[in-house]
Order: sequence, then C-alpha cells, then structure tokens
Amino acid sequence: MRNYLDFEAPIKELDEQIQKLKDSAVKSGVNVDNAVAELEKALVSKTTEIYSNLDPWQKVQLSRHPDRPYALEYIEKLTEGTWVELHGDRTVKDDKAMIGGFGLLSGQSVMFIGQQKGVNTKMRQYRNFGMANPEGYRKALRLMKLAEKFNKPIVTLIDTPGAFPGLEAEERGQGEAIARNLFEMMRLKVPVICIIIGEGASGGALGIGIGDRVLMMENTWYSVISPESCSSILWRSWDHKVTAAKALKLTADDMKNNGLVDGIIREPLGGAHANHEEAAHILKSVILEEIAKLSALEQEKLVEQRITKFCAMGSFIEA
Amino acid sequence: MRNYLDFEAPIKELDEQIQKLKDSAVKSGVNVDNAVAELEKALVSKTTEIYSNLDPWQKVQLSRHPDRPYALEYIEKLTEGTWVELHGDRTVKDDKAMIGGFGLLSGQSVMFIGQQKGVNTKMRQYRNFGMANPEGYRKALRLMKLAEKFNKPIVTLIDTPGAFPGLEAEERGQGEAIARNLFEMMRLKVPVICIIIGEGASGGALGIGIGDRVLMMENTWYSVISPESCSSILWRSWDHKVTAAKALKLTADDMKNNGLVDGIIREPLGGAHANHEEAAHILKSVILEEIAKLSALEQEKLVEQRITKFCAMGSFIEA
Amino acid sequence: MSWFKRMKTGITTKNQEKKEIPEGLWYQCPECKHVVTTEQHAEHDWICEKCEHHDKINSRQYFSILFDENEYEEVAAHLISGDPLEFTDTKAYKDRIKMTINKSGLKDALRVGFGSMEGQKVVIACMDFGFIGGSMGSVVGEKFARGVDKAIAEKCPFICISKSGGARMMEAGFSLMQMAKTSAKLTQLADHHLPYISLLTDPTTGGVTASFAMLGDINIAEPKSLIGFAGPRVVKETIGKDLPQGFQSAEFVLEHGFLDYIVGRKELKAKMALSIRQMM
Amino acid sequence: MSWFKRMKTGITTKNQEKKEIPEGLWYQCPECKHVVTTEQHAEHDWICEKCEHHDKINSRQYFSILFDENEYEEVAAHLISGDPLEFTDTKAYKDRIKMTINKSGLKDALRVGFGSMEGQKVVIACMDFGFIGGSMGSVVGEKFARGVDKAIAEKCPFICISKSGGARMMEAGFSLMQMAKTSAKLTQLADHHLPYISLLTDPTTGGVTASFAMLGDINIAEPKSLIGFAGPRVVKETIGKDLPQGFQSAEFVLEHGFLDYIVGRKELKAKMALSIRQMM
Ligand SMILES: [Zn+2]
Ligand SMILES: [Zn+2]
Repeated sequence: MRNYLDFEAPIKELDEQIQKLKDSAVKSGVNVDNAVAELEKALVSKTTEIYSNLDPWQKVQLSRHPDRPYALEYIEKLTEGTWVELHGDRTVKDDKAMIGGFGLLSGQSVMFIGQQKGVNTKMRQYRNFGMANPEGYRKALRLMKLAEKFNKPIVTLIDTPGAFPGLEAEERGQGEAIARNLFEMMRLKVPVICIIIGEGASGGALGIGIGDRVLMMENTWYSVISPESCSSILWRSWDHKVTAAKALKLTADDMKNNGLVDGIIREPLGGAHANHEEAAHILKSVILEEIAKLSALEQEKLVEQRITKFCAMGSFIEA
Repeated sequence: MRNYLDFEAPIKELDEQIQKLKDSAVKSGVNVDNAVAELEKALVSKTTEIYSNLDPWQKVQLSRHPDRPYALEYIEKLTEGTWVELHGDRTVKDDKAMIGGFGLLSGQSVMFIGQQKGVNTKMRQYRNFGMANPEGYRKALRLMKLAEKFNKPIVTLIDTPGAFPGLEAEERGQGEAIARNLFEMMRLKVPVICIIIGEGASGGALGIGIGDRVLMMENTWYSVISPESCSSILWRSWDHKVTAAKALKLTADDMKNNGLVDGIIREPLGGAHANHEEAAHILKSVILEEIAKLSALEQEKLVEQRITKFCAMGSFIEA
Repeated sequence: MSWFKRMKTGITTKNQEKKEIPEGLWYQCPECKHVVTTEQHAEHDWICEKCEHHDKINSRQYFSILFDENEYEEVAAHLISGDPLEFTDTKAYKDRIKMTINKSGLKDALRVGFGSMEGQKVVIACMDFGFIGGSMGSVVGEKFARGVDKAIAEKCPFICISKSGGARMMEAGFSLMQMAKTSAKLTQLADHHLPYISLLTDPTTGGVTASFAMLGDINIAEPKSLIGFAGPRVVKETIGKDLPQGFQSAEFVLEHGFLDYIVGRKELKAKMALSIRQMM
Repeated sequence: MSWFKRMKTGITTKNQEKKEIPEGLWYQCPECKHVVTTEQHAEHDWICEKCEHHDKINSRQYFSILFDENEYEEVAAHLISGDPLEFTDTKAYKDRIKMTINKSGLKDALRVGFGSMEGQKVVIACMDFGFIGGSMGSVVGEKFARGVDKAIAEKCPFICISKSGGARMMEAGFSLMQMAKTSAKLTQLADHHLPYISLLTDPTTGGVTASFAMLGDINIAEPKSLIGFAGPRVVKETIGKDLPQGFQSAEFVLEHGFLDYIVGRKELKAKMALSIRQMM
C-alpha cells in the first residue's frame, strides 16, 4: 500500500483505475491490455505534469513522504550485502538516529554516514525521528576520522528535521558537537560527498554536511529553518508555511542557483518514493562518478578547495 | 597543627619538647637558646635517621600523609600567580579530581595537569579523593592537545589511589579513556614530564603518566596495585600489606632500579610535608632543567625516544 | 530639563536597543534595582556595583574595555548586507536592514577591531545584539572571515565575543552556510597555530553556538550568561516540563565541560591577556 | 572404560582450565544444560546449538576458527616469563610459572599467529585465560609487540582477541608498564595505516581493557561477554548497591558507545574479514 500526498490525488486515482481494471480482467478473463496501456500513458503524463510544477512547499512535503527511502535502505541497496554498521561515539552512547559504517560500492570501500528515520511507529521512536543527539554527531566524526585514516571516501546522507533539542542534548553539548564536526570535516583529507536525501534542516543537517560535493536530490529541501518554524517566528503563526517555503529558497534549484550546493540529483518519475530501486541506482552512479573525480585530486588541493568553496558563500555589499 | 605518622613519633616528641622549651622561655624570660639548638640538632639527626631507613610500607604511608602538598598547591607555588585553570572535557563534564591549565614557570608557559585530592573533609568529597572519572582523563587529554598545538611542554603531577571504579565511570568508559590517553600521550610532539608526587596507583596513575621523563618524589609509590589490595587478593587478607608493599617493589628506588621510571626527586628533610616551600622549590628546578634538556630535541626524536623507552620495559626469557 | 525628567529618561531604555545602551543620566539595575549614574555605571564596566549583574553591552563598549586606550583599527567596517533572496516577511528584508542601520548606528551584527590588549596585538570580533538580535547573516560571516585573515596577517590571536539569537532567517541558506564559513576560517587560524579565544556572553544560542562560539582553543563566558544550542523555550516544549534551575547558564555549561572558565568583566582583560601570553 | 566413566570425565572439567578446554566426550552447556558430544561442540565452534551460549575457548581454538585451514606460523612462541621482582606470595612466582606452563601446555597468556584469513594475510594475537587468568605480564607485552612488528613487516592487519582478568600482580610495575608498551606499539601500527581489530571476549577487564583492548580501529565483542575496567564486585562495593541487569555486558558496552558491533562466533571470521577488506 503506498501513501499519496494531497497533490498526488490524480496519480492515486489513475493507480486505482489501473488496479481495478487488472483485477476485473483476472475475474472476467477479458483482455484489458489496451485500456491499461492507455491509462498508464495517462499516468506518466499526469505524473510528469504534477512533478514538473511542484511548488517549494510541495517539495517539502515530498521530502517527508512516508514512502520515501531512508538512509539505511539506500546504503543497503548501494552496497549489496557488504555494509557493516559500526556503532558508538566511544564516549557515552550509540545514537540510533545517526548511522554509519563501511560498505563496498562496486568493490570500492566507502564510509557511509547518515541520519536515519524510522520506517514505522516503533522505529520512528527508536530512531528519534532522525534527530540526532550530540553523541550522534560525535559518532559520525569518529567514523569520518576512521575513514580518513584508511584513505577511504566518505558519503553522508542527510535526512533530518533537525538536531534534537532535548535537555540531555543541551547537557552534552549539541552546539559543540555540531561545531566540532564543521571544523573537522572541513579538513578531512579524503573526498567527502554530502547528499540531501530528504529533509535538510539547519545545523542538524550541516553537522554532517561539509563536503567537496554537496548534492540535493530533486525533491528535498535544505535551509536554516523549516518553513513551519519560520512562519511561526516571522509571521507569528503556523499558517504561512507555504509562503515561508517559497521565501526561504530552500529547493534544490534555488540552493544550486545561489551557489550553496553543488548539484542536483535527478529522481525517478514520481519521486524517489515511487521507485526505490531506480532512485538508489541513480544515487550510486552519481556517487561513483564524483568519487572518481575527487580521488584524482591531491589531498591538500581537496581540503583547500573545500575551504575556499565554503568561504565564498555569502552575499554582501562593500559599501 | 601538623600530623604525625606512627613512625614519626620520635620527631613529634622532639618537636613538642622544643615548643615547650620556647613557651617556657617566653614565660620565664630565661634564655634557652642553647638547649633549643641542642634539641634541634637532635631533631635533624633523628629525622635523618628515620628517613634514611624507611621501609616500603612507610613510604606508602608518607605518600598519603595528610600534610603532604597536593597538585594545586605545587602548581600555585611554581607559577606564582600566573596559573589559569582550564575546565571541562568538552563532552560531558568538568571533573574536579583532575585539574589542568597553563601557568608560567619562570616566564615559560607550561601546561600543568594533575590529580587533585581534597585538603579537608568537604574538599575530599568534592575532589572524589583524587579518583578521576573518564571525563577527567578526557579533560587531561584535551588540555595536552591544546599544549601540543601551541608547542608548550606538559607537566603532569600524579597523585591518585586509582581511577574511580564507579558505575557511571564504567558507563562512560573508564577503560577507553585511560587507553586513549596512553595512545595519544605516546605521540605528543611536545616534552612531557610526569611526576609522581604522592600515590601512583595503577592505570589511574598511568593515564596521565606517559612522558619523556617519569620521575618519582622520594616518598611516593607507583605500582599496578596498592599494597592493601594486593594483600587481599594474593594473601586473601588485608594483613599482609607490609609484605605486599615490599614484594611489589613500588618505591622510587626500586622503580628506578628496574628501569620503570627515569629518576627520583629529592624531598626536604622529613619529607615534602615537613617543608612545602622547599619541596616546591626542588620540584621547580627539576622541571626547568628537564624542560631545557627535552626542548633541545627535535619533535620526531622526542616521540621516537618516548616510544622506544616504554617498548623496552619488560623482563622475559628467550627460551 | 528637570531632575525628574532626566531620571525618567535614564531608567526607561528604548525597546529597540534591548537595554544595551542605557541612555540618559541614570541606570537602574534590573536585578537588584540599585540606581547609579550612567557615568558610574560605565566606570564599573556596566556591572552593577551592588549585585555584580553584568549589563548587556555592545561592541563599542567591549572594545573600550579591552583595547588599550580604546584605540583600534576597525576591520571591514564598510560591509553591509545584500538581500540575496529578496526576502519579505511582514517587512522587506532590505527595508529592515536600512532601518536597523539608521536606528542602531551599526552596519551589521558584528564589528571587528585590531589593536593591542595589554601591549599584545590582537583582533577582536564582537557581536551586537542590537542588530536584529545578533543574528548571523552573510556580513557577520564575511567580517569574521576578514578578522581571521587580519589575525593571520598580523600573526596575532583572534578573540570573538558572541552574543546572538542565532541564524538570520531572512538570509536562509546563506545564513546557514555562515556556520560553515566561520568554521572554515578557524581551521586556517589553527593551521597558523594562532590562539582563538571565544567569549560567550548573554545570550549565545543557535547557529553561533553550533559554530564559532564553541570552537575556541579556550571557551570562556561572562557569569550567568545564557548559552545553548536550542533556546530554552524550545527545549521546554520538547521535554514537556519545566527546565531545571540554572539550565543553560554559563555555570551549568561549565559544569558540563564546555567552558574553560567564567570570568567577570572586571577581570576579563587581564585574564584573557594572561591566557594569550600562555598560548603565544 | 565404561560409558558412565566417560560421561563423568566429559562433564567434569578441571578447575585449573576454567572450562576452556572441556575434555572427554561430552559437553554440557552451563546455561541451558543441553548435552552434546565434544566433537559436535567443536563443530559448532564451541557454541551451544540450543541457546547460543558461547563457551570460553583458548587461543588454539580461536586460531582453528579464524586461520584458513588452521595454518599459521607462531610468532615469538619461545618467550617465557622472567621473575624480575623475585616475587613470592603464597607461592614463588617462578614456581607458579613453571607449574602453569606444565599444566596448561602454554608458555604464557598470549599467543600470536601469522597466517591468512579468507585469503588475506593477518596477524592474530589471542589471550589464554587458562594462563594465570589471562593476566598481562612482560611476556604478554613483548609478544603483543612482536605481533605488531610482524604485521608492520608483512603490511597486514593486526587482530587481538582479549580475555583477561587484568594485571599480573607478580610483575607489579612491569605489568603496569605493559599497558604503556602495548599502546606504544599500536601508535606504530597506526603510523603505517594498518587496521587493528580488537575482539573483546568473556571476560575482558582491568589493564587490558584500559589499554590495547579499547584501542581498536574497530572494537568488537562476542555476545554477552563481560567487559569493564573495574570488576563488577569492586563497582558494587563502590556504589554500595546491586548492579543493574546486564551491567558491563557486551550489549551494555555497545549501547554506551564503545563497541562497533557484537558478533557471534559463527559469523566472526566472515565479518572480520569483510571489515578488514573495507579498511585495507
Ligand atoms: Zn544589581
Ligand atoms: Zn545452551
């Protein structure tokens, strides 16, 4: 059973019609191939139409689509049984909202790190809704340093509604943990590729988001705040989230145009949630391609370019 | 009011006689200078006699003498108002049993780190009797890395009955914290001088004890276990602590003879507790001398020598 | 002007400036209600002489306390904010900036000075809460970056005094990336083995805490400052109960291992200068 | 020899060997009391087929599981303990060593093998609890050191399987310094960017936990192993109350962030080999 967002209603309708037709054919024995083909053509064209005209708020909704693949699923599909999850920050805890470990990507060892959301009610709790505590960021950093030691590239998969704003998170230094990651990731001597696969909310996303390539999948968002929170702070009401989503320029296109991310990764027709296999396949080829390019650079050059890139971000007037 | 150990009884007696004589002179106006001088001569000779013939268990007792100066007092005397204590492990806590910070030693900036025991009942609690938790070892490491960044020598003052064996200490990885320090101290690129100023108990002591020079003050002990615990494990009773103290070869002389420490720091007559000023003075000149020697070495050489030294420790037979 | 009128002016500070710059002739301590003349208050480094309450002050005031003879050269003073997203909420960002510049006399939420402190060359960056809540936009990031460059060029330490509500939402993604940018600059400072002291003052929260404010070789704070990543209201909502007494105070943050020391403003210059001497 | 007599031999393991090497023809699981033949038990890698209880095993057994075809070259096999302190408690250390060597057939509490694991060259150091409780004396330190040297010479990973009660008191200061020595050797391994996997088994405590056992590039453990610095009895005495369920179990240590993964003995070889492939 897949889930449909409001604006996916026409898609739902066509999906159901096709299913009904097929079911009736099974019962009646009548050949419905032509009718199904017609409907499927209509489905493609409807889906294309809807997905070509998404507004920012719709992309935000898609980034949170319940059927969307999460980090672990991508990693498992990418590494085909060679992923070994590694745990723990070596100080206080193993954070279930942040996962990491080596896996082989077409034979090449890669350190994968990502925020992990839960796939059902129980797991959502277990994964703390993809909101990491400080120990999650520290685990991530430990694993990145491990990858650096053995000269392996790092891929981070970003998908978080934010760093967890809990009491213990504050006690154990959420701010320090994220800050430390920014600092240390900036000078990792191996290629770092960061991919926003869902939600890229603020410091919680950036905490594993310093890379030589920062890429956004088509139907994701990345900004300093969620549209809802922005609305509630600036307009003092939750009702302006659509406006806020637009104002924040948080889509992949906007972020790319503003030079704040390096590229956009195409999703299958109808979004990553409509075809997990293809989404993973696209992801894999992008990662392999980028690793090949980045591995060609000298380590010093790599770090220098990374620093230079982030230092160039900003818009101001020399009055 | 100073405290006297059992075997210091003759010293106590002479101290009291001298005081009584002086008191009576004040009352009576009689000149007692000659008599006092005689007694003081006797005191010196008695003290010399006692302190030349200390057995290992007596040295253990002296290392715990309640009047003995602790790390903070030494540091303050050494740095003459230029010590700035730095706090925190940047992860979970500030451990009061482990102190650290820069101070100027005759104008030269030095990172001082040490276990700190409490000077009275309340402070003993506050300092956890000089038994650090993992965060203490992590604070120490953080400060050592800070010193390394700015190319400043490190001096550690060791005085602990052991790393704290508490529940939270285990939860937060006491073993990992000490292990990490051994590993990281081994390759610090600045001179490291470790001085046992009181008790040097096992891994808790070694956790800040990896240095280019490891020195023991005269009346201290350093071993893998306290004589009491050793007695209770090997003899299954606490009664053999004197025998255990002897068997463990834990005195400065024994440790030096076995090549497990690099040198012995002389204490004032009657022990460091009898003259804090002089003890600090001696300490200061030793530290300055060692820093001068070690600073002359290249960083790589320094690290290599340190590693080689510890790798040479051991006694075995190539059968 | 009658005495009464003066007094009234003194104790009524404009909302806009959030009590950072008490005007008029009198200052009343918000904690203990003690009243002194503004001249006396300034002489006491804007600390209440009775209860030690540290009044929130601005970059001009910090510079006057820290730079020898209050002499310093301002770095990148001319930068002002662009409007990369053409952002409009209840007001256009462009207008908000213009208005704030006019009202505050500041160009943005960070000023950078180069001068000497107890005879040692030093670059000091200092945030101004009066400029859109000390929020971090592109100008803050760029000025911070140029401050670091100045310190590297002068081979001197870099000090940053933080006081911030966090991100500048009207610069959205640009604001977020200033966290990355300032951290990047600090790696360059570190490569040159130059000390960085981060002074956290009341309040330091959000993206500033999660970037340069927590990255000091030593992190220090003024007493009782509010320091955190998530604001106390958000944390309270998350946990669904009241926060413990002193939560997110400087003293709390010290106990949890993130501050090297807390220092009163009276001892600030001497102690920072000593710390710098120890690291240089 | 009657069947009864054989059975009795089988389920009565000698105290000296702490159930590491069950002799005879039958093995009874101490957890679920399930009985199998020792041959079956060995075929199951000394894991109970019913309840998955991992029997404590020795270096010979680990080597047979991990090295391809059980082929390996032993490193520094000839080292035996000196008696640097001429230590005597209820027995002279010299005699204790001699006796233990005779009884256990081991030279000391660590054996080091060099061979291949799933076709990859690897040095494996493995502790024997049967030798004075897997305590760390000079020989353990030196063999560990030579194992690291071998790995460096062969440019291959180093694996250490820990199982230890901690220090060897009869070597006092020498024992303590083996913590430093083994850590020093690991810095050399790290300089060569060769992977170090630390496998912690039941039990791993004391000085071993506070040195090489916790220093793995990845730390892994067998299920339910007791892992800690202070032993549970000491901790219990310190806090003056009962310890929580599962305290210091591998699962507990994983939750607290110190283990990368827990792995059953059946999957041990394949998973370690994969981890090594990922780091080489
Ligand atoms: Zn007041
Ligand atoms: Zn069983």
